[in-house]
Amino acid sequence: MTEAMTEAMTEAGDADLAFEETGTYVPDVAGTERQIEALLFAAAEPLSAADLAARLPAGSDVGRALALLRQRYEGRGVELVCVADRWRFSTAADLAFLMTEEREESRRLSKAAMETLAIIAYHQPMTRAEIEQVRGVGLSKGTLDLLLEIGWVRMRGRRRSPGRPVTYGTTDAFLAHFGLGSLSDLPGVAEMRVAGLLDMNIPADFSVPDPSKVVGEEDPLGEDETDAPEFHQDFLE
Amino acid sequence: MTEAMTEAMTEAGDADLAFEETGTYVPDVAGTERQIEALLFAAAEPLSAADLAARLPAGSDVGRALALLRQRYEGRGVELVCVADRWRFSTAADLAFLMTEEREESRRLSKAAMETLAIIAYHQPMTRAEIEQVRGVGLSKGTLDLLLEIGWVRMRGRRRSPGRPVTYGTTDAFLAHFGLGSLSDLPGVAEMRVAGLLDMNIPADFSVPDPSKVVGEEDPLGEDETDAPEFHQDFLE
Amino acid sequence: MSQSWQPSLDFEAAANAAEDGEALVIDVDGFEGPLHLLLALARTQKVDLLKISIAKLADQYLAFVHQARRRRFSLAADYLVMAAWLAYLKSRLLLPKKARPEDAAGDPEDVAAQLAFRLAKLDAMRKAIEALKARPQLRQDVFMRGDPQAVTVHSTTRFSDDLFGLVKAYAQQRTREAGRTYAPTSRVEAFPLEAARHRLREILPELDTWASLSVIAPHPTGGEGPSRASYVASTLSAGLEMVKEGVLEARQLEAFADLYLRARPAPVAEAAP
Repeated sequence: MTEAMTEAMTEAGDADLAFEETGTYVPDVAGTERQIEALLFAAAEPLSAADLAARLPAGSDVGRALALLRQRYEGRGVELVCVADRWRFSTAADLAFLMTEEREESRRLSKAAMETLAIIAYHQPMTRAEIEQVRGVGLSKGTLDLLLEIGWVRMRGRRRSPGRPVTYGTTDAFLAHFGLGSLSDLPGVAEMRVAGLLDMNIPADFSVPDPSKVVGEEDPLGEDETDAPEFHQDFLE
Repeated sequence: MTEAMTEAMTEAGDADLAFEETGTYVPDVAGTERQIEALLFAAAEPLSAADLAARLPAGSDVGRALALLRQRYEGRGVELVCVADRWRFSTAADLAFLMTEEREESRRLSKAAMETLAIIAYHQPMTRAEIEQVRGVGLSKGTLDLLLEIGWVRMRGRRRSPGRPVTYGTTDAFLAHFGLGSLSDLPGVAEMRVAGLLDMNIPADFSVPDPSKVVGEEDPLGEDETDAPEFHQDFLE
Repeated sequence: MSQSWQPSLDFEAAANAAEDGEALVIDVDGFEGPLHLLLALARTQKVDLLKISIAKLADQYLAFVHQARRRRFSLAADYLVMAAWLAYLKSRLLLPKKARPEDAAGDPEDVAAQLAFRLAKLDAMRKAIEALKARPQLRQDVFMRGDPQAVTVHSTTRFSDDLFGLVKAYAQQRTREAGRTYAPTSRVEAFPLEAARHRLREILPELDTWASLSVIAPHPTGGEGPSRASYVASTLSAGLEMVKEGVLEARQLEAFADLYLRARPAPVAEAAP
């Protein structure tokens, strides 16, 4: 337990205003922590720091109070998590086995739908044609429809390219479902980006093996990929 | 802070079974406390000690864990209370002032309103009679009123045709709500097909108008016409 | 050609694809498309996807497609085109580099690198799926407050409709409308006055209290039959006739207000026993 936390706990329940040297009243952080705890517990939906600030006395240090609160609930049966930039209490994942009565019938996505979802999540914004390009196979009618219907995918806008195709992206509901704070929390996204795997075309510095190896046995890949044709066009369309 | 509570907290997260002298495995009280915390949090209604016991591993000391849990939450923003022999979390009474906040109520348009809005968006400027013609059913008075009231639809002008009926169009607020840069960003036939919204068996000549191109002749509205819905139109057309 | 790879193939995908039930899935032992099959083959080599031997991969792919074809006559064109492509690519890679002018297909090594890149990309997405699935999911592994506290609501309405809903509503209604317009039975019909009269007489016993004309007049069923306007007009005409006959009463509170109809109460003499 940290020093700050112990201190906060002994002060818990003391929501009085502290008188600071400046002469202005500033809500004390232990009181703010308590108030945030109550607000988040009572809320039906996750709340952003801005939502909280709007409902708390002016001058409340929401950021610090949230940090303290998160620490306080660490390892408890209920935990404070931040998803899609919003804060919520939710039960600890390791206690899932107890929750049989609360569990909803899970919507089992097809492999195609799951793949489409992942491609959109990691590459967004993505057009339908781009999704098909990554999968190497056409997207059946129901797949995108289903993801839109569930509310995990949304139409984002239009690509500034010929035909101005609609682009798709994921929603906050998607982040909330998988407990992600933001898109940068997608598992492995940083590594994939560094490796160039989230580019649509093979990156110029894409690591390719030495072409001087035995042709036909080991990888005979070339070094400059600048004008490599789009392979998918040869068999997809 | 009591001795028992401190002890419970250091053990928090440790849900292992303790081996007692009797030779049977007994769930440890800190683990039980954590489990009860999660169960009460996630439950749709207050739970009795018996309810809890039924959902916890056999041998869990529900009574002692509840006592510890109650102590832990004492003075916090959320408290564990027992009403009519059932346990639940509720926010501290002194924080009630926080709970009387305004909340945005999320609403959805009725199907009729959504269809009317969509037709106006794609076909504007549209008169009431024209909307009814496209929908194939009459338009109830409230539908247009609601759309005007939300501010997504406005009276645009008057058609140069007998009776000079009022024409309707969408507003900037409409564009903003649906995340559209301009009317030309409304998805066209190709995107509807792509999103699986159009069947295979639609007529070959099915088309969607480009709402950014105004068709049909209209005059601007008179000075004091802008905020008076045309009730008499309901009967004339 | 080596056959040793085959028993180790992961056929779990077959079961997964079958449950999809999607009409357009090209199902060759559960591999949705050539890329998926190539990826599965490349994985069995247990090597870095960037260092796979395209030549070996081509052999395996061809063998698989050959096998699958024996069992399933109609094999998707995609698979065959890819097979031809790989065979071609392999031949190009095996031939010594010559000063042959580049053709439209480009440098085979570039194309092979492109293929390796695409497989690595698809594989990364596969791993992403597993990683996502492994995360605690809401309402299955973690739970929000089951009983959110009643907050005194000063409600401000926010509409949650989105663009998809809007476009969907439009497409649905236009599709419906298109069907209606193109239905050969669709023609303009009027509700005959006789029929309106007959109907009104039939429901006369039920009209013992004031009822609005808009409620009494029949509603059009589906896309056929007379329009609503015709129903209302004919019912009104028939009603006025019956008012004249003395069996109905009509009433309107003000101009343009709803019109109400009611059966005229029977004379007391007739009602008495």
